[in-house]
Amino acid sequence: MFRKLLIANRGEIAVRVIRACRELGIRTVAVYSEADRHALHVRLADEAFCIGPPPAAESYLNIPNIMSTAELLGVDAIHPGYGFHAENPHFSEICQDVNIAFVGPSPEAIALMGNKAAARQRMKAAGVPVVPGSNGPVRNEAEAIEVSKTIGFPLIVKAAAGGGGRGMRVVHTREDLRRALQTAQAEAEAAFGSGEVYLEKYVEEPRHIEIQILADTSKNTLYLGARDCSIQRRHQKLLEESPPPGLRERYLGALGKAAVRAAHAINYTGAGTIEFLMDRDSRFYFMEMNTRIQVEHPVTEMITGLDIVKMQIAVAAKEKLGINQGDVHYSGHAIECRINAEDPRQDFRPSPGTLTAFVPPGGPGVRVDTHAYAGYVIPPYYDSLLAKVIAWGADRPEAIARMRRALMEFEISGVPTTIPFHLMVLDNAFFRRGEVYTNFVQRRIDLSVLTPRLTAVRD
Amino acid sequence: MFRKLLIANRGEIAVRVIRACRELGIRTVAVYSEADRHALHVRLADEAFCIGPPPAAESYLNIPNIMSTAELLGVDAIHPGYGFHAENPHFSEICQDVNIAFVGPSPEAIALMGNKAAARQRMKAAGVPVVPGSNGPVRNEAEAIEVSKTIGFPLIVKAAAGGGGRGMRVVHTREDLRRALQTAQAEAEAAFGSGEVYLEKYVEEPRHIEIQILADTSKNTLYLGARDCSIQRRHQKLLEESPPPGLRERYLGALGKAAVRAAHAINYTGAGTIEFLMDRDSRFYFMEMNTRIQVEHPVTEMITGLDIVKMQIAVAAKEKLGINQGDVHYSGHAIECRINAEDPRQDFRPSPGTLTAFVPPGGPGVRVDTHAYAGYVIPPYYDSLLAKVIAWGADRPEAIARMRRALMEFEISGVPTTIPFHLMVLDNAFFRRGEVYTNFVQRRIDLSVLTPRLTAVRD
Amino acid sequence: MTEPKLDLDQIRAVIKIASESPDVAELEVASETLKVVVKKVAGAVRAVVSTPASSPSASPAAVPSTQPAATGSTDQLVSITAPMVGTFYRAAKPDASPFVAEGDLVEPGQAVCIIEAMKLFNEIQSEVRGRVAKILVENASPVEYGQLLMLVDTTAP
Amino acid sequence: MTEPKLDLDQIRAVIKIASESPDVAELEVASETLKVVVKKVAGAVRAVVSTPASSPSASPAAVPSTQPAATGSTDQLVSITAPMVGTFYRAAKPDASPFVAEGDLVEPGQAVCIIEAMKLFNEIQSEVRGRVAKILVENASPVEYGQLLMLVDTTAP
Repeated sequence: MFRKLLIANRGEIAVRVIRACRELGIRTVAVYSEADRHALHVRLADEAFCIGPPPAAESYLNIPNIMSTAELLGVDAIHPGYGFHAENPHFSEICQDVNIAFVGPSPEAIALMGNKAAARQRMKAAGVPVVPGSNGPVRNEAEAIEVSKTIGFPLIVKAAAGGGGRGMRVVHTREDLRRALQTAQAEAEAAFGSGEVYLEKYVEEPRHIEIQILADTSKNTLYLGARDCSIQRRHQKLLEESPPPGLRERYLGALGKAAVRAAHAINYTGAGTIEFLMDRDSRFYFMEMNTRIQVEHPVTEMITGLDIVKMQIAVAAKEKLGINQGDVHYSGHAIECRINAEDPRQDFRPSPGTLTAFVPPGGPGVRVDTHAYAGYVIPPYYDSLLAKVIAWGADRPEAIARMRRALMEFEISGVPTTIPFHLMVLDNAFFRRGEVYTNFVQRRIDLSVLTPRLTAVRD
Repeated sequence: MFRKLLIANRGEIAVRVIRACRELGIRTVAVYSEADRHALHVRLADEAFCIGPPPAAESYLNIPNIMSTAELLGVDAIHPGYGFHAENPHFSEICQDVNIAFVGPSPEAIALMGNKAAARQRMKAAGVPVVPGSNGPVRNEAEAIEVSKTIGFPLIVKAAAGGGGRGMRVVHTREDLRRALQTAQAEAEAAFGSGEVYLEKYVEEPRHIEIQILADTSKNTLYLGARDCSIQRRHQKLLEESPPPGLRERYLGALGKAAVRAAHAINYTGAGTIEFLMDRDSRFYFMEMNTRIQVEHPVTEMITGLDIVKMQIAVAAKEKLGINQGDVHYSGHAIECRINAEDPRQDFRPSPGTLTAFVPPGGPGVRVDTHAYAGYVIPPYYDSLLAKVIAWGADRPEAIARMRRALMEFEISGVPTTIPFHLMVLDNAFFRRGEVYTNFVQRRIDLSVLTPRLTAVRD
Repeated sequence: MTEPKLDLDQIRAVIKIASESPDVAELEVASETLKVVVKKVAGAVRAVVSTPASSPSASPAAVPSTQPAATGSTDQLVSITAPMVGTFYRAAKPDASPFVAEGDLVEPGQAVCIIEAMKLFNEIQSEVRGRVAKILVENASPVEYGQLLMLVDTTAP
Repeated sequence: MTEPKLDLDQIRAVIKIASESPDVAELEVASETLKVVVKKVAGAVRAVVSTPASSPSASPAAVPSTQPAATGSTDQLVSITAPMVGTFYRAAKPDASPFVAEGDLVEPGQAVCIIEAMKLFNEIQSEVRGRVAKILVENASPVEYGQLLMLVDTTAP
């Protein structure tokens, strides 16, 4: 096992990794920007080193300063968390070059999955169902029209290097195809430096279902159940749950096996997630793979009792997983709500500020992952995720009731948060019946009637 | 189910009951003393009513004011928590008289178990093993000597109405018997208003093993595993775990069945705990029954996934448990550490004060039950329990590692706490091997070397 | 002229005195040769607790019982608070006239209202002489312990 | 009358006392010839968090980079901070003489030390004219971003 690990990240995920390391007996090195001097990950780590000024580009993305810190403090592993350099194959390669273990897959696996069109082709070859679409990038209108004849309308134009909804266009008729192609190419070029786009059948009202996998270097690859992340807003996940409501066991098995095939096809090691779209008839299609730990990993931890981050670190240290697929058992239902410092009444505008009060919820079945505390000043430089509340219940209704009471008792003053939004979702009749799809928020939630706080406090 | 429930308690257990009620959709009424005006239970409840000045005798023990509040606000149930009136048969009876459900057993069951000698006899009759001893109270030396001939030395003199170590004397030789008898009688008289004492065989280095039970009004009585509460100091539990380290499954079954027999013998309903002494040869003896929810109930909740407080409220509302013994499954290992506002270097002296910082631990497998928050002023009038940290692990070593990291990250400033003590226990080699007994702290922990804080913070 | 060195122990001693005095926010000590000003950290965390002020049940009872009311005229208005939980009645019976009305003069020991608790009627008496300035609770309302019931103006003629 | 020199050790001692007293937000010490005012950063959170003060890596960097040092003489001492993470060297080679020593006069643009990072040697230059008042890092030590390396007294002749 490693002796000393550097966390090239901040916020709740840095705290999460420190927790795992402390349980494994690994010393930790936190790096931080000048804006994070009082951050919890800095206070909890065994050592901490300032690596730059507030802007992420000059600190958390500053590879020379991160690598210098790693060498100066003699670490033998680096955990990238999520975001920042987590899916940068170059960063993973540099770690390899200086003989520091990168807690993640090989540069090749990261690079392959980073190119959506290449990933799609590899998955198709491996027998993982993909959405019918173009065979690689399409260069011009003529090619696109040719493809549309096979897959039909509606279809979607997507950036090969894309993500987060940029460089994406839904096309409903042949007439709209050319313009959509041009706009998507221009957007992709601007956002990712590559104008490559490809076409896919547009799955209407799909659910976002993903499979957590974990693979060691001895080719033992496990799937740890499925998560439903359909509650999104502009492709940003807001609420995740496991198991997906109403998903039958045989579909879970099929999804899991497909995910394991996907991982094997690219010699994957470590923790990863295969994201699928699922249509109304429970047909599923490979969407993309995230080659890192994900924000929503706790829901899987809650229903399996496994510590994914500890296992991820162990396999990076070339240890075997120690369990087989048959040892993975599921119990109950878990939901995660992302509490962002955003104002849901103001189009989810990020709202940095000082937390004048911060009393997290507790009690049975409630887990909180956060880097915040009373008095913490949220810097304006980074993402707005403030805390993750995860509620476990023996069944979905209990998990919902528990999440509701946890959010009602969560006291945060100083900044607006997404708590009122989540309470609205939890109280929604369609959500309660498990009728979720990726455009649920647009269709079912009227943000204009959000109250400042559906509060638990006596009126 | 109830519509509105009054919690006749304060602190973390009041918060715990409010959480259960909120998940069940029951409105809550908090009562509070003038010292608890800013307490969390007051802030979280739907309604709150001041019932008296700071001293408990004039507020939390003030039956007229509690019952007036219950009637004025129209509650249909009262939860007594633990302590205060939880084991007062008179209080339970008053509730009955005014047609308000008391969340607990009948006055008769409370009264019977409140008299240690009567309880012992009833248990013996029901076939529950009891420590060999006198058949009821002993009146004088002659009787005591007669009993000692059967049970041998060492033996223990105990107050019939006792608890908490008062009115107790261990006697090693026949010569010491008379004096011990007199002292114990005098102490019992002073402490409990009754000088009745009885004799028992003294079990050397026993473990404290207890069984959580839950019974509905249809005679369905479940046992929910065993807890080991051997880590005590002056009969105050400090750390509890489940399952008891090293306890073989067949003993758990025997203990569970004995506990269910005990409950049936007194027509018990609700949540309760049968406490046993277990000697080195795994022979166990009934010690006493607590006819209420206990501080350490969360360890059982963590390994069973059941919400004992919600179930306790449901059976008080005459609902059926809905599960049978075969539906109770155990998973992993859980440990609870009681974080008291006490100074372990100063003989565990209670230390009220203001919490200038309070950052509870989080992350996987960690539950915190507390009524404290940053800025909370701990009043000097009540007990010193500040927070309960419960850590779950797939096995005992993981639970220990997790508890250790949770306590290391728990930041409390303003008052000394028992955290350094717990870290010392968790690091103790005997504890790690599961070698625990009720005098573990005296034998294995050298409180004189306690550091102010075995801290996780970078040195 | 010799350069006097700073006496560090004296500075430390002043800080210690300030630290050990919880009520002190700022301490300034000046001798002929040395001046020390200590400003203590503001109750950062104290500010955190914002709830109590807005809690409806807390506000009325926040006035200390049987203490002069917290108004500008602290030496004139005396408060009468509920010594128990119960129902507040202004009269002994539904059809009887109220014990007192605003503007009435009361004497020490004079009954001013009744609180019914557990079927018992408890007469509440004024402890002072004065004029009833304000009755703050509606007839037949529930009152909690310490709740402010009436204000008596002791300077009134 | 000659201008008495600043006693840097005394200043440091006062700062140390302030740092070691968690309750103190501001400390002002004045003698006939010297006045030192120490204001602690964001008293609120820092005071709650006892770590930064006692954390070795945090304390030096707590002085803002390339800002006048936080002493009474704000307009005199200019700090030189590390613009990158790396190893601090006082000389270009192990056997060469140091770029500067305490008491040396430096000119703007003059190299004062080297920080090695990723096998590259980065020369750090003074931005001001003045006398090197203090070198705060040992040769060959690791330095973090923004760490205070040297103080330059710009009023020195």
